[in-house]
Amino acid sequence: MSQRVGVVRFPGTNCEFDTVDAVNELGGQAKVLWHGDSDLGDVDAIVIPGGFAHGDYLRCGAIARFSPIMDSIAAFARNGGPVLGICNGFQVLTEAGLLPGALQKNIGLKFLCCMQQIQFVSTTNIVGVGARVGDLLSIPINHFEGNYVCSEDTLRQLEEENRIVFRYTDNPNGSIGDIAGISNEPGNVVGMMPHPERATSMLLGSNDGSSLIQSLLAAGPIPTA
Amino acid sequence: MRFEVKIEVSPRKGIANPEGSTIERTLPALGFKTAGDVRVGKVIRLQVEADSSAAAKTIAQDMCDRFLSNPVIEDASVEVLDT
Amino acid sequence: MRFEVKIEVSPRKGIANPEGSTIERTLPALGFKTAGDVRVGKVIRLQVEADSSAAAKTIAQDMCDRFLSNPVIEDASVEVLDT
Amino acid sequence: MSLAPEDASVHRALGLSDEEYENIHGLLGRHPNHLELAMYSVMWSEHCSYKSSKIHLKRLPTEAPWVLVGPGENAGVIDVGDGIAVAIRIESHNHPSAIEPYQGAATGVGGILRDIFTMGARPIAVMDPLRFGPLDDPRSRWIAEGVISGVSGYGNSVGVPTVGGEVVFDETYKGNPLVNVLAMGTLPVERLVLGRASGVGNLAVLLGASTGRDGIGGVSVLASAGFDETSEDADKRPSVQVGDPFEEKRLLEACLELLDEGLVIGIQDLGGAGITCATSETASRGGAGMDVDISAIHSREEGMEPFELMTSESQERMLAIVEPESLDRVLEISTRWEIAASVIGRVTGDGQLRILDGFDGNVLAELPASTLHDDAPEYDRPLAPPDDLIERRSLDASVGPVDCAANLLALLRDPAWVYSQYDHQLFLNTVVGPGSDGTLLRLRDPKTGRETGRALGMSTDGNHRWCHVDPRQGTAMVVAEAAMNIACVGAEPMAVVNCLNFGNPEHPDVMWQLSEAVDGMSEACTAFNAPVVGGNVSLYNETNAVDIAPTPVVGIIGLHPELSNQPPGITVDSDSMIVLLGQQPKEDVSMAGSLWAWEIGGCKDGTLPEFDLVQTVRTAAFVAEIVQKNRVEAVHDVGEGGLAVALAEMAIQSGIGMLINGFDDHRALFNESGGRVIVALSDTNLESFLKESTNRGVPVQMIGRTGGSSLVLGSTIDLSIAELTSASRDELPQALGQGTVSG
Ligand SMILES: Nc1ncnc2c1ncn2[C@@H]1O[C@H](COP(=O)(O)OP(=O)(O)O)[C@@H](O)[C@H]1O
Ligand SMILES: [Mg+2]
Repeated sequence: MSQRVGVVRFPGTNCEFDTVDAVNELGGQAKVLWHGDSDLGDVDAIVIPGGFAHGDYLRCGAIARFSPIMDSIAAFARNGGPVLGICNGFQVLTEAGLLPGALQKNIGLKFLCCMQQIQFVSTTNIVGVGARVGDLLSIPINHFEGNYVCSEDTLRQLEEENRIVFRYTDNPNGSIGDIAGISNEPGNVVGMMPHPERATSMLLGSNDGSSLIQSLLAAGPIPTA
Repeated sequence: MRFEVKIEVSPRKGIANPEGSTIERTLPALGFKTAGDVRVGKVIRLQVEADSSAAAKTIAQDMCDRFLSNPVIEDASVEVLDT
Repeated sequence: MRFEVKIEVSPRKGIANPEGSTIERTLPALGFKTAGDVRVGKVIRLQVEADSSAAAKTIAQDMCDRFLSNPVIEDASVEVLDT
Repeated sequence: MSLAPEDASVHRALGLSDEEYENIHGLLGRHPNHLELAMYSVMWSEHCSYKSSKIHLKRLPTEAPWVLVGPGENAGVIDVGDGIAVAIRIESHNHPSAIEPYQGAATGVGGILRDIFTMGARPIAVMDPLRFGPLDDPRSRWIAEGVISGVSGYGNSVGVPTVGGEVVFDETYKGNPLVNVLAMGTLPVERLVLGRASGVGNLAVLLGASTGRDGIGGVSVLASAGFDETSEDADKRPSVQVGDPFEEKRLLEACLELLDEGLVIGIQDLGGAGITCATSETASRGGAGMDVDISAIHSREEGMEPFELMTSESQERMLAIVEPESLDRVLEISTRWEIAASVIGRVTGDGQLRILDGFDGNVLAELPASTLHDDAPEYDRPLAPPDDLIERRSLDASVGPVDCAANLLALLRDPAWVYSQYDHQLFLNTVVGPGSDGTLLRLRDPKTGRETGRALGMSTDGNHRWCHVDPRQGTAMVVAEAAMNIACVGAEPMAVVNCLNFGNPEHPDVMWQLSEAVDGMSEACTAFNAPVVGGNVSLYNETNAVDIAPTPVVGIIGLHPELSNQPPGITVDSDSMIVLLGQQPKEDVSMAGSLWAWEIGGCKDGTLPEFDLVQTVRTAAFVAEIVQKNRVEAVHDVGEGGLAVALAEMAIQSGIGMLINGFDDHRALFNESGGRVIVALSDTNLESFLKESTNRGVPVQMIGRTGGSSLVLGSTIDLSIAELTSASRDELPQALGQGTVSG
């Protein structure tokens, strides 16, 4: 169980309180962690939320990865601690080398904010608890740089190791292999472009994101090799 | 001494370059029928304090490798300009 | 003939360059205490079909003024590379 | 200090008239020096002083028990209950956007957000009513694409959702686009702060970006000069400002933290006229004076002149008035957010604004702070209706190449390509986002985040066609349209903000338009009991001496009292009845001012259709109520393009066809008679609904049924949903999504 969730706040992050609300609403206890602190405190899981850390200048996540908190998060992840990067958080995780590949500008060169359908490809990770491969979810995307790229070797490896977590059913941004989210090998670090915290209430149009956050709350540390 | 350094960061060959391809797709519609093979990169200019031009280059190269470019998708070249 | 053209678009002097200043603020934390005055621009490389190098330059300059840059805030330099 | 007697050319070059110069001379009792003159010139510009419009704006209704702050402050504030206040403001950034569309729009968003957090509110929504030249004009496409990217680039990054707006293309805006931006924020009522400096010895701290040569003289140059193609835009180049949303985001968070900790006495954003405006306004509002140390201003460039520092419009800066004891904590918070902070001023008791080179250094300027705005000139400019008004009004706007099906396809335009570039969901409040009528946002307690079970409805509306034909009735209809849009999401109007975009005020017919528009707005706002709590006036919107069509834009905000589920929206189910509410026009209804008349018929004049404001208020109240009570399956008001366009939009969004009886000619299909709403409901509820509507004094008519895959409208239109969809969805991405050139 990962009830206590640390939600990281960089200057320029903007989805931190939405993420906190969603986690609390679903029974967790979220607290905001400042990027300049290196102490994670007593948390069972980390979410790096969406936004524009450091303005997304240079490259998305390029400056954020040097924040003091990132070393602690890397150590936490090495010990199997659950780490979820959403949107900008996914970009930060790739820049920090916790996930492979990179996120480039959308193929249409426009920011995109809309509901998107994604499909579970792998459930052996921290967002897949209780899900089945093939499950379809409607979750909003909200990004300019969501076009996942990696080398062919990496892509093959992701496929072989069953680390593609979600694919888009209708690719909005040009991502290689329609990839919407991936994990590290043990499955305790996941990065995804869609925003599950924006899909936690029918009043706002969808609650398909709730199960992903509940999964995070249910997932304990995953043993790493 | 202060040296002016120019770093050019360009999309790696073989990696899609959405900006370049969009410009390329767009040009004919805008009346530029004769252009192609567009690649868009970044150029970063900065001042470095160092003892020699070679030292300035080493510093800039290090900056580039660790921070200014992402080798997964980008190539970078570093040049120390005459002052 | 095909010419390779390189266009560099940079923020005009005196105009704020938020990306450059943000990078500049970050450098000391990475251990680069000696660098400053960072400006970030764009570099665009493309092929132009033209009768002469001068004609290629004219085409690229036009592209640059009307499409690739806004002279109100950016300076652009066009260079036809040897081939 | 050295006071050079002025030679006439300097004040004129700064945009001050001889009379205004004499005025300054009188106020000071001596000749002003150059710096003083520069300060008066920016503060007495049209943009800052509203000198041509003030006299008319006084006629707007501005009061209601729930209005906490009316026009005159940085933003209007209303009390929405539960201890929550809402701050709202709209502004134009028309002229900057004509030169550098991306940055013009970006800095427009930045500026309006600062107006909101200045009041102590966290901005939670932006809306962007946009108007451009025609899509077949390359430069207009370039401007449109740049502006939309600028709103997207800045708004998304600064982290405030853009939840609605408008996008209009018309010949009248060729060369002079209208980029208006509205922002809204919420705050605990007790945290309301006003931009005033009081307490002798208190400090003025300049927060945020460093001051560069951005927009030097921009206020006078950009706001009071029209653009003609002959004059080289290059002259205006140095005036362009570049926005930094990341700086703004840090500034916003830092300021909200300062306010949370009660560290500021007053706070003021720096907009037009920069430090001159912020220091003089805070001082004079607080009945105080201020000493300003120009050498303490953190600047971006070396060697900036005092007048440059004092009038620079560099973005992302705020001025906070703090007690000396609080300074350390203020600096600590600034450091944490990586925000530069410099003590640039001290509050004094003598009402003078003194500009010094070092607090103990030379006096560079000294003037009574209040004279910069209280004594700004106020003009009652000559006004007169156009000479040919009677002739124009006698024209018949219903003639033209009638082909109803083709006309409908030509009039459809889905703005989704625009708003899908905007984060419209951040903060998890967006119950109804862009794409229907009004926007509906959950109202949550700004302190605790707790839901109140209520929601805010918002809409922005303008209509230059109606206002060209008749600025008075046209403006009243615009307000009514806005009110109807929020009624469609269940909200009842509480307040209005407005942006008056007009041509050259030195033209008597433009002043007449403005005056008429103010009267029309007053009538409608009074009828809807929605006072005007703020606004902005943008004049000199002209190209080659041709004024734009009068374009008052309103933003409306209202409350949905009990939100339990999503409002019905504009999508219908299959096999439902379609009912039209509101006064139905006669068969020979005027087409004047309609989209059809302008785009298809080519006639821009005539007399507007009759408009019954009282009936419209009644219909809007009824619509809000049936939406709140979930009595209908779908609801959509009839606006631009008339009934045919409204029905087509519903069919497209639902992917379901309709069979509508009657409406056999283009007048019936495309007239824009106001105050009408389409609803869909099931057979079983029909009887009682018709009865109730009639009892409530709302005319009602059953017009058809949903189903199938075509829109069949009377005897003239039978179009497949697929055809309608591509006509509507493809236009903007094809015109703007493929790259644009500056002309
Ligand atoms: N520039 C824009 N930015 C954001 N939303 C927009 C923009 N233009 C239009 N929209 C949205 O699209 C929908 C339809 O707009 P419009 O046709 O102007 O509505 P109406 O006629 O009901 O006033 C509205 O929800 C509006 O907020
Ligand atoms: Mg509407």
